[in-house]
Amino acid sequence: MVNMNMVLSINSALDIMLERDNDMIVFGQDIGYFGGVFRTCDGLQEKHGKHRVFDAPLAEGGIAAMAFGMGINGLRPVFEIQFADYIFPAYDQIVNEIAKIRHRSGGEFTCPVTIRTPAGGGIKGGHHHSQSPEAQFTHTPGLKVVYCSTPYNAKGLLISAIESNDPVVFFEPKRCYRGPFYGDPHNVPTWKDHPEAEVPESYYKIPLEQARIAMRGDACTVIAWGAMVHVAEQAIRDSGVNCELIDLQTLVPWDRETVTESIKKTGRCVIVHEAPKTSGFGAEMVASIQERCFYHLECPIERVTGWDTPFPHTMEWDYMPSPARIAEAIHKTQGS
Amino acid sequence: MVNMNMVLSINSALDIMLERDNDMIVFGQDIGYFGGVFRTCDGLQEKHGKHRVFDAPLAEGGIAAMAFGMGINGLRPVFEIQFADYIFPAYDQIVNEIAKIRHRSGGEFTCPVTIRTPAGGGIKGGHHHSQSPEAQFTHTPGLKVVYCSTPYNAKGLLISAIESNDPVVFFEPKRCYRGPFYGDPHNVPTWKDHPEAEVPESYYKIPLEQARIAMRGDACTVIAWGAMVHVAEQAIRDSGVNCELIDLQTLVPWDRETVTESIKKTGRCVIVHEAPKTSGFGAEMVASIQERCFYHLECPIERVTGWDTPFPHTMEWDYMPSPARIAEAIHKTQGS
Amino acid sequence: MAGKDAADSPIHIPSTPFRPGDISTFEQWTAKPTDLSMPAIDCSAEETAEHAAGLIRVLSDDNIASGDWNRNLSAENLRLGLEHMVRLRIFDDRMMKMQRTGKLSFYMRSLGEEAVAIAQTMALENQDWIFPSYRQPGAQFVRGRDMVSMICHCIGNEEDNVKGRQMPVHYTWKDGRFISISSPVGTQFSQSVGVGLASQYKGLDEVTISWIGEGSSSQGDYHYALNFAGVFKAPVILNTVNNQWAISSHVNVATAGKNFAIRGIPYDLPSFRVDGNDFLALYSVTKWARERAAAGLGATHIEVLTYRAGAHSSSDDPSRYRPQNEAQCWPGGDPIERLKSHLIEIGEWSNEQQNSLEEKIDSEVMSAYKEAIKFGDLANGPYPSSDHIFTEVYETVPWHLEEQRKEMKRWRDA
Amino acid sequence: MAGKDAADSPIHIPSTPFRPGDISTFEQWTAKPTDLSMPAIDCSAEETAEHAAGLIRVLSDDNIASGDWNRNLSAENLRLGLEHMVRLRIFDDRMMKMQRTGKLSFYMRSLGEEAVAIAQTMALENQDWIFPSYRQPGAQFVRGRDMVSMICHCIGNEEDNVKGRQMPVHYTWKDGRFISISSPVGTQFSQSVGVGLASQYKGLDEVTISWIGEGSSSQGDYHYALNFAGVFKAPVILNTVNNQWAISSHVNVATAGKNFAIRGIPYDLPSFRVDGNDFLALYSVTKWARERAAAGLGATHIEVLTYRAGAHSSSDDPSRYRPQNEAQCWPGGDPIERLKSHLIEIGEWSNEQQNSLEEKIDSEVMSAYKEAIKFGDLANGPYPSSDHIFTEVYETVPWHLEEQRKEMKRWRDA
Ligand SMILES: Cc1ncc(C[n+]2csc(CCOP(=O)(O)OP(=O)(O)O)c2C)c(N)n1
Ligand SMILES: Cc1ncc(C[n+]2csc(CCOP(=O)(O)OP(=O)(O)O)c2C)c(N)n1
Ligand SMILES: [Mg+2]
Ligand SMILES: [Mg+2]
Repeated sequence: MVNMNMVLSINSALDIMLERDNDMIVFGQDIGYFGGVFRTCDGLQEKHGKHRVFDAPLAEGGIAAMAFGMGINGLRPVFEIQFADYIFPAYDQIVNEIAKIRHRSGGEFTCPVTIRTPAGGGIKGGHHHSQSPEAQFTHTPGLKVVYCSTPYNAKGLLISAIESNDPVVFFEPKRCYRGPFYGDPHNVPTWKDHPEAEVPESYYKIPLEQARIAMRGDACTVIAWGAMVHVAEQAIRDSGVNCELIDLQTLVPWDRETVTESIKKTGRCVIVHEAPKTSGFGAEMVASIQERCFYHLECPIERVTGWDTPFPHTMEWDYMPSPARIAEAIHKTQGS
Repeated sequence: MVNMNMVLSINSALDIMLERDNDMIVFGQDIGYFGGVFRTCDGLQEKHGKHRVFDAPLAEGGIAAMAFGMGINGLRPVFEIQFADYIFPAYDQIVNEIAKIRHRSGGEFTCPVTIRTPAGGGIKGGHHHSQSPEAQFTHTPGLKVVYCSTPYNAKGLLISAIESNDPVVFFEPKRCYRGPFYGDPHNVPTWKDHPEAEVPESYYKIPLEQARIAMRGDACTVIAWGAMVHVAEQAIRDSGVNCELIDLQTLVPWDRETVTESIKKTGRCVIVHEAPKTSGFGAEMVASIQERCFYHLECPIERVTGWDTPFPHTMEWDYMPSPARIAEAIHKTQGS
Repeated sequence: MAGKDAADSPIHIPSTPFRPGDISTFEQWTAKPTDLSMPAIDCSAEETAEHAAGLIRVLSDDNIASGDWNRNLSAENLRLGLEHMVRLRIFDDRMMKMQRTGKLSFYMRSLGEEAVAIAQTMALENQDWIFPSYRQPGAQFVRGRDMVSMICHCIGNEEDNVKGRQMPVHYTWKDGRFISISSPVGTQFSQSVGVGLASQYKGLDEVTISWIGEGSSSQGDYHYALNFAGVFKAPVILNTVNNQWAISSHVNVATAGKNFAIRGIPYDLPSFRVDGNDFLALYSVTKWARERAAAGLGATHIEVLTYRAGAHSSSDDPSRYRPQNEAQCWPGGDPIERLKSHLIEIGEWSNEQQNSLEEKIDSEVMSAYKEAIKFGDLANGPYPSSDHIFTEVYETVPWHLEEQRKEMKRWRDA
Repeated sequence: MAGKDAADSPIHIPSTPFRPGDISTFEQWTAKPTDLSMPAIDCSAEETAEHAAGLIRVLSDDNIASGDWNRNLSAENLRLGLEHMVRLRIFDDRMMKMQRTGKLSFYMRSLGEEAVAIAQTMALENQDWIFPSYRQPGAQFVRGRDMVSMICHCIGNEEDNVKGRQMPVHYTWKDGRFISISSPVGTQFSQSVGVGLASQYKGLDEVTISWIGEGSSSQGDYHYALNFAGVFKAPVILNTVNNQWAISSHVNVATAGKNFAIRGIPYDLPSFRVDGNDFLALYSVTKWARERAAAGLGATHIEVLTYRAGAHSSSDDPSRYRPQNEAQCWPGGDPIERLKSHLIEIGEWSNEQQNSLEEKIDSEVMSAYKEAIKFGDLANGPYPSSDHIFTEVYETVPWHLEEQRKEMKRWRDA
């Protein structure tokens, strides 16, 4: 185990998998010589060769299409979309093509692609460097959707994603690349000394169906993913309520047992995400939970989310869910 | 009032608006000389001129981009995407550009575009002529999302959409163009004699914020949109339960009063849509309703939806919500 | 505002020269088989400028083969090509009849364009990958696909290898290296670059061929394909099939340029414009491109100039938007007639042989048809099990799909 | 597997000729101002083949103006152009310093490319629409935008007309007909065709100009722009700014073709390749394109050949991926130096005048800066009211946003 930030643990996952699987190939904008604008691919080209790790033209749609072709012809492509906001030019290739090829071909062709992309706000990125578009992929059958939150789960989940024979959209909370983020822009710690930053240097996996219980408690279940896991942790601490914090990790397919068992125990639930509220993945969680645990629920499930607006620039701290907003929602579930 | 099918009522809306507003312009694939593959634009080019109604190159992304440019420079473009499944190459232009331009420019530029697209299954269209991707637009602030269901509301809603200074994604249930569809593929009536096919020949509007109460009742609230409104109607009749049927019509922003009042009355709710269950707009309805009406709910809100799979071809009747499935969900809410 | 015509139009709307009631007069082709030489396979893109601007033909107007591009194919091969084309046409006719009688939900013919996929596939090696649009199903005949299985797919019955999931004509056949067809137009074109690069990455002597319609060439995927193919020197053959129409939209809506071939050169792709109803020319140019790709020299772009002689699909009635007998005015004629005449011309075929070939194939198709409907037709089933809705969405069925499958089953079996 | 280099690579990966530690040797330009004539504005696309393959210059290597494209601009105009370029450079420097001291979140300079937007905008009429990418903010100076308001936008303070919603450099200025800049690269290029068509539809004498980076030209939007502009003969001027780099990616990753200009011809667009550091050439070609568009003859495609002399943005350190002094090796030199030398050469300027111009602008920028930060800087605020998060999402605030606004306010005011 060594202490790694999330950039390094992702780099390590890619490195290990490039080493283990000759059919794996990594490409994207600026990820070759330069190692990517967030440095997650640093050193990989030099180590594994230009034909394994290379820059692609600035066309997300073309990149996804190339990955599709490589995937159905036996390679295992991993491509990066530089910011999740820029995944939309590739949306057709992802939702109509990559997601459906196994099904549409009667299983003759499969496309084991991993799509890595830094997502979420908190870096003063404004409209187009801040979005968290996970929900827009969870509605597409055939895709698995993962959102990591710590150096440890980033590596373990990414290795599973790469090994998955299903296409995976893998969101990385860019706000947490170099430190957990507890919702206070004026106090930004690094991953140093964080237990979830103790990462094995070698290969390990976290299954793409498992949530992580980040804090145990029985008064309220808080469900979050990505950067919001840490903000929720802070909120729980601030609230003084004995909450169970579930880091969902994989959104499709999500971990039914962990979630429903927790709700059955607590009878109360708060869901937190950065993306806009309307039709965010929080909506699906609410809908599923009330289907499965209706008679255990003591009060409405609360959603604490980004607003239904584009992501702002200077006022981003009034946009993103804060520990205070989350704590209030927690208190609300306690009837206070 | 004359009897019109939905093709004709949509055609009438376009015709009237072309007449009233010189800045309106209609384009899309095959909609010019030919009048569109579903004939909704029939005769419009001949009547209003080639510069008002014309064919566009086969590039949904380019079409949306052109509409954006025309919109911000004072025109009122209405474009057709031949099948909703083909809207995804334009997804970036719609969700990152058209949706955000008013906000991003501080209100300097606005884009009053209407995007018409035939959606939904029931025509043996398989994966790529059957999808109902409304949810994928409801998550994008800046867009209004409409789903018509009858000749009468198609025309009234479309006129409002065209007049709206906000961009509107307007879904038309292609299964219902020529008749309501009650879920029985072997018995397909036309719109003849249907009260909702009695359509004024002249201008009228239905506000983009109003649901329609299609049936009144107090035992259970059934919420549906598009073709599912008629399937739900059949299911309600079959069920013998005194349901209130709400045709949502506009999904963003949806009609809070009508929905919450109904639920407060019935305490029970079933939501029906064709799109896959996970992260469908039904999830948002469930989440919103339990937020607003939790203490009125007597039982879990049921969702009857398409499965979380691509849309199939020969087995499509095992995919789409049937009257029987909906009726069972209604009975379930009655504790039976 | 009403009644404005093009003359008053403040903006330029591309014109369609002929509409119902008009008589189409395509400019006569002056191109001759001897006009254009065959460049070396390692030529530069620029060296093909004339080939892209001109028109490569091997068969002259009176169906004599000549010129640099004539590869003196054996009569046996030519007869085989003719046979495949006739098979495709008869097959298409039968399927269309099935559609008209409710046995299929939908159909699309290759009428008038039979040479395209057939000549081009014959110019390839068996290990090469075929990544078609819906207008190149004929490649399957060249690779020997069982006709019964093709019909079963179109019906979507129990024996459909797509398991009833996609519309007719969306074939997939991995053994024949024929990649699953998708409805969203153009996507295969950009994807084919990845297929080719994967073969090359694995060090295999495999080339990938793909096609896009001239209408569909307006998609971003067209640009991605040409550009990525150029940048990565991918072993692919990229064909733009210019058959003059995209449903009701004339080629003038697709480009202001009248020529698609020349678009390839700025991407550093050698580019050729070929008479798409000339079996020999198509074969020859494709062979050239295959050799170049196999030698590691990268991709080739080909414009296949042809005419969509039939309706767009079974849902379409072209008499509403173009002159009824426009196909007869097409200067490229009919690809089957031309190859047949050529074979007769060189003494290797006769009208009698043609008649008995057609009869043979007729009964071949009929018996395949009868065999196929045994497994179910669309009107009467049996259909593939609706369990197939839930399988192969993922490698294994996740819990939520398993729940839904059980739910579906309860209803189906009720 | 480890340590493979390009030589072993089974697939072709485009090479980048020079990396840190190398000395860049751009091939010397042999193009002379007198090489290429100016075609008539109603010429065909094909008639510009040489202009697209060559390089249009007006200023020679020793900064004398000559040739067919020399429009004998008045010294006054030239001095104005010089002044705008100097203004932009000094402005950029100040903003970069603000970024470094935390007063802005981010910044992007136009260093080395100042001539592009400035010369081209000066060649337009005031009613023409400017639809820039983030590398053409200089157009605003030409149209006389108040510098304080530009800085306030970059800070995102209370006076930002974008109301704190977008990152710095995402200017919008409707009065100056300068259209809101978007981060997703390339989108403006295809959109600009619609802007131009709308002007034409309304019968107005307005032309639209847009730019795309050579890296971004790989997007589908590039193809849409060229194709739609051709098909609808839109009054637009479409510029591909080839500044050699897209962040760390060399132009070889963007195309195998080395020349972007020639791509326009197959779309039926007259196409020109211009020395982008030659103010006079840029001005002249743009003027030509404006005249053509205004005459209803349609769009022009221009490749602007230049070099991104600065970092991609304030987040970027180019010394990690390219030779440190590559800009000095660029044969096009520096656009400001070149125009200055030309003016001196013709006796219309002096080094002293240059110095006092720089001083004047320095203090102009400084006082604008001081004025702007009065309205708040990023570190200390005040920021625009966060109510602006909820307004102008729609024309009127719908109920769900009103609910959320109240919720936000409760927190903000708590
Ligand atoms: C992305 C997308 N948009 C629209 C369609 C509907 N559509 C199917 S075929 C077609 C015309 C294609 O014309 P062309 O590319 O010329 O091919 P051809 O039919 O002539 O072979 C259209 C518009 C589609 N299938 N996919
Ligand atoms: C759709 C999209 N993908 C990726 C990015 C990230 N990005 C911003 S600028 C840039 C490079 C653009 O290079 P080029 O087009 O050559 O313009 P230049 O910066 O040289 O002016 C990239 C990759 C983006 N902004 N938008
Ligand atoms: Mg065509
Ligand atoms: Mg560049």
